[in-house]
Amino acid sequence: MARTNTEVYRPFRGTLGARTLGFLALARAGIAAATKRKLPLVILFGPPAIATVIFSFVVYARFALEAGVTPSPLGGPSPASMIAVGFAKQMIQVREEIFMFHLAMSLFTLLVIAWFGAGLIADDRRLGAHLLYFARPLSRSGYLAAKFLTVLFFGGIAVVAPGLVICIVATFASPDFAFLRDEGSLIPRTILFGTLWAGVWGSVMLAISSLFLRKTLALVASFAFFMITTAISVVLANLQQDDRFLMLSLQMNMQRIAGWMLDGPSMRMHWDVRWSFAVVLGITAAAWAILFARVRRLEASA
Amino acid sequence: MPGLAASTWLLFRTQLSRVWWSRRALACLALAAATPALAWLVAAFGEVSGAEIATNLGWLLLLQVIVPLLALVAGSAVVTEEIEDRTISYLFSRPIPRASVLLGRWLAALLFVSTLLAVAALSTAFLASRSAAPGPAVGCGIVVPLLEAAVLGGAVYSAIFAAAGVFFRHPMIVGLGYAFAIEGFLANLPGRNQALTVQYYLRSIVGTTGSDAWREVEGFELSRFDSATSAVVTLAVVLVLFLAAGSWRITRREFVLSA
Amino acid sequence: MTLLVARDLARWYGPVVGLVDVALELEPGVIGLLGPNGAGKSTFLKLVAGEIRPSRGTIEVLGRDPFANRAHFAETGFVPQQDALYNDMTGRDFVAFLLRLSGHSAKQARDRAGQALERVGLADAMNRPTRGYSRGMRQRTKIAQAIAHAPKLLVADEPLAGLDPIARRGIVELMLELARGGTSILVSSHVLHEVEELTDNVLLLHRGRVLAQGEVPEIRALLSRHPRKVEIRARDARALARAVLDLPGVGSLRISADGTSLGVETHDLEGFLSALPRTAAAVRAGIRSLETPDAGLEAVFEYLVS
Amino acid sequence: MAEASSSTAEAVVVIRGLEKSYGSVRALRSLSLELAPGPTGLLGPNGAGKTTLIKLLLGLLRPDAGHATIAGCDPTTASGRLALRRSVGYMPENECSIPGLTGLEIVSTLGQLTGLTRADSLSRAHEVLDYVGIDEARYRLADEWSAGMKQRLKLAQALVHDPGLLLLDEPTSGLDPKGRRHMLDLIHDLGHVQHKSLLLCSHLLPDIERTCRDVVVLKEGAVALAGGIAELTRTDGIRVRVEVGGDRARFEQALAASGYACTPEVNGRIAIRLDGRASDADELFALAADSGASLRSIEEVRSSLEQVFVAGVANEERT
Repeated sequence: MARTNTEVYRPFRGTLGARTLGFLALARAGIAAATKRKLPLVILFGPPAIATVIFSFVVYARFALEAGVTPSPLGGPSPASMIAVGFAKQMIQVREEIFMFHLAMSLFTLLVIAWFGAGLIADDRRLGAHLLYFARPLSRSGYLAAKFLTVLFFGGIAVVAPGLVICIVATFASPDFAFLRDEGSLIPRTILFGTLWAGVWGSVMLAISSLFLRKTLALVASFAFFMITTAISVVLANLQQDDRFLMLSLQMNMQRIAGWMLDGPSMRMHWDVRWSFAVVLGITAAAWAILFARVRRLEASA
Repeated sequence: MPGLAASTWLLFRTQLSRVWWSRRALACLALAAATPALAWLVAAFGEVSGAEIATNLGWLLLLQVIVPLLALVAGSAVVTEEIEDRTISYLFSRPIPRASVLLGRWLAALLFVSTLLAVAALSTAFLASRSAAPGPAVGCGIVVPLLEAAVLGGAVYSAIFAAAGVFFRHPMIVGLGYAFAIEGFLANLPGRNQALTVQYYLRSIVGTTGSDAWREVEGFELSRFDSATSAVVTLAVVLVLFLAAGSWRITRREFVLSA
Repeated sequence: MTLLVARDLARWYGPVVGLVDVALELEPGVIGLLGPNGAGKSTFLKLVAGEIRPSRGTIEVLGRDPFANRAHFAETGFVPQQDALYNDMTGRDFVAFLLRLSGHSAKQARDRAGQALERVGLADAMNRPTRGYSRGMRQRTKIAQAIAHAPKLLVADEPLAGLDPIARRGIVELMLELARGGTSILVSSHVLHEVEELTDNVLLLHRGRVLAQGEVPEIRALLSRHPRKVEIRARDARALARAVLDLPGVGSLRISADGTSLGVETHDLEGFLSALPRTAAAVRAGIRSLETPDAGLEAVFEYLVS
Repeated sequence: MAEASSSTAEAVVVIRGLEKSYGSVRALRSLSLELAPGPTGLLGPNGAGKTTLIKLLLGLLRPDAGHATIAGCDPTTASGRLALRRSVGYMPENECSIPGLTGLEIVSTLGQLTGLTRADSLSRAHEVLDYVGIDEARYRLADEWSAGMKQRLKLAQALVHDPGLLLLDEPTSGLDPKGRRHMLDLIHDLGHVQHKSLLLCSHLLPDIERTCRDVVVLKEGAVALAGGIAELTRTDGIRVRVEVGGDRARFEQALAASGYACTPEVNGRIAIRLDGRASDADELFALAADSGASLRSIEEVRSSLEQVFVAGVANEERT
């Protein structure tokens, strides 16, 4: 029996579930949107990737020297590998080197999270996306959770991935996985620290993004926030000859926490790590307070 | 039809009353208040001498961070604000020379920035002088150069960023790049290329006219100093050059607003 | 003298074409600028207002090159398309400030600003900051600043957008009053019935080219390749169809499914209409209405654009 | 469009004594209203409270007093708010899109946010984009779309979860004639063929006349007028407006001679009162034939919605 299916509007036959995890779709969309433009990805993730590769080779060379085997670089002796071997000779302690590398990477994470986080709420407001979101069964906390997951995704990659890769390389390079036995706990601690670092700075960045209407303004504001807190903490510390003033800078606190979590040297910071945790959690709580207030206004103005 | 002077005066007077009541002004107030607040804190709770507070905070925080940032926030908006708010069509359909839009609004921003920075410099010095700790008094040798460098620095920086607003689409980012990346980098290089930074001339003014208290500030005595007058003259020339370039550009350029 | 002369005028925004080889001469009066989105209406108005420069060719308004020409700005009022005002200023201060920039003294500016705002119907709201204005009030403030200095030419980009019927009627009457007073008006819109209320003289743009220019009926007459349509609703359309078939110029007949309406296409509209009364009187088919739907601007626009 | 205007089916939206003010401005003044299923137009001058009403219905704003139920849910409770947004489609007034996503991704993401599974929302996105007439452009970033296409995208995202009730705020703003006609055809199809209930908020009266069956006129936050469009625009006696060609003077004398009451109009046309004498204009044709005149157009005189609107809104203050 012939059938025609020419009706222009086809009613929806599927079911409309009460999916509480609907906001994950918003997070996925956020990540998809951010990865569309390739250039920023290359600029922001290129250098850390290269640094990770080189540093992994150095760790490999270090363990090879310890085991008395002369390291054989994959593509035959090249100037780069000679330098790496030379450097490996002066390395004191693998774990400490990993810590220092980790710190260098976490500074780079600031930039990554600032770039991806700045536009998340600012561009939504400028382009009126909140009109579309809040006409949906999406609660304010759902919206914020999705935005936070997006920035955590990029921050996490930037800070956790390098540390993990190097730990894995160290594990395989160390003689019969000695690294895993002695320093095995370093891997979970790296992941934990990376997530904390991305979470804290991600929250601050989102709060700044919700205060401005344009991505560029949010970027400048985040730079100013970072610049001024660091400058103030350094000036006060020098003036008062008291390094506890370094606690005013978020980034110094994170280094202190890193020192404690990854058993690294704690340079000029000798205060009790609980203080750093207090400051960091305080700043994160303030960021989330700003976020909830701004999103409440965003929903009403939808 | 109003000439350059008349229309510049008109825009200056109107903008003057508006520049104080915007969110941007709020940000500037917060920036300006940072240094004096710190000076009060350290004077009240620290055991550091007033002169040391004034010179350290004055140089390391006020002149190197607050002056460029405040001038950036206020200066880069001189023309960009009208473009982003898309109200520039009203001004550019009036029988006035377009340069008066840049000059008139810049003068208002200049008065705003100079007032804030002058108050910041004076209050920092005053609050620092109340410190109980022994040490040299916060005399004119500290206050005058700080005031002069802060106001002159604010003026030059705001002119540079106002001109950037006419040349570039994102003057804030370009300004930030210049003030903190380029100047920061060049300032540390030995030799003549320090002369390309505004900071060098501010340091010359403070270095030659200030009292010895300034010398103890960490990293202050690095470079060779020009004389104070040649520094001031150079800054004045830089200011005029940037404003002239901005005026020429704003007259020639078409401002096509996105729909 | 002629209002505007454009010779081989073109304007690009990078690869995007705004206008391409526009050649026309406009006489003073009210001219409606029409065209689909992206047809180049705003580009043309910005060229006339002197906000942008042509990429090629020349344009002369009131005998002058408009770009950044101060003499031109003194005699022209421009209502921009974007909904942007100085939100912290009151309506009166805003218009007065712009009048000062047009060379009026402080007192003169304040008085003329008050008059202009009254003419657009903002007498009571003029002393409140424009932040609290509704969309229609903001639109009328923009018009007030453009007419306050009594320009010879008013260039308006979508002035009626967002206005409710009462506000729109007020502005249309104001523009007609200005036109009677000798001000030439160049107004763009893409809501055709708004333009029809204002003027019959239109300039049709499409994809950056001038499709047609002049009075609507004349343009329609030029479109000879399109036969004229006549829609007749009657009690017995079929009987009327039989009688009408051999009237002059009849090309095709179309009877609606329910048999109550007859569509006729004829190449000789005048002949058909003058012969119709005798036939209709004879047939007595119970005619209730008769229309020539394609005489209006909408149909002319449709023929030209499709 | 002579269907029964408000069938006995229970009302889609019930509003009782709704109050809302922003500081000194009273946006809604104890508004009471019942919307029957089917397409209803919401009319009113700028600042009459239209957008405020829509936001209250969506639960984006809390009313100062009074209550409303929409699609059976109460927008003031959190659970009611989430439930109603699943069965209501909202097309916002100002331009909006999600930064950095293609049209298809926007509609499917919003579908998932409403509760569709990933597969359902993707296939549904294609269906609604086909319906609103967006073809290959759906794979391009929505930021680069023209104003007209963004307007169609807004309608598509409102339809993705096939809601029973649609809230359309100024759907034709920014559209050119062709885009406008296409949008009105879609809305007409949704209202009359798909039998969706919709609240169309607009200041362009021809849009409402073209797509809606009932109309509600708001003035300063209260209902000035409400009812079926057909009833509101019906005139009492049958009057026709005629445009005369050829020998107009003789035709007017013939009219007067045969006792027709006629009044000349501004654009050269004549309004003739027929009532009682005939139900059609054949007689006029006879008179025209005898007096050598031709009738270029005959239209039944109905007070257009514009007159109803002006009368409804401006009955006290001077127009």
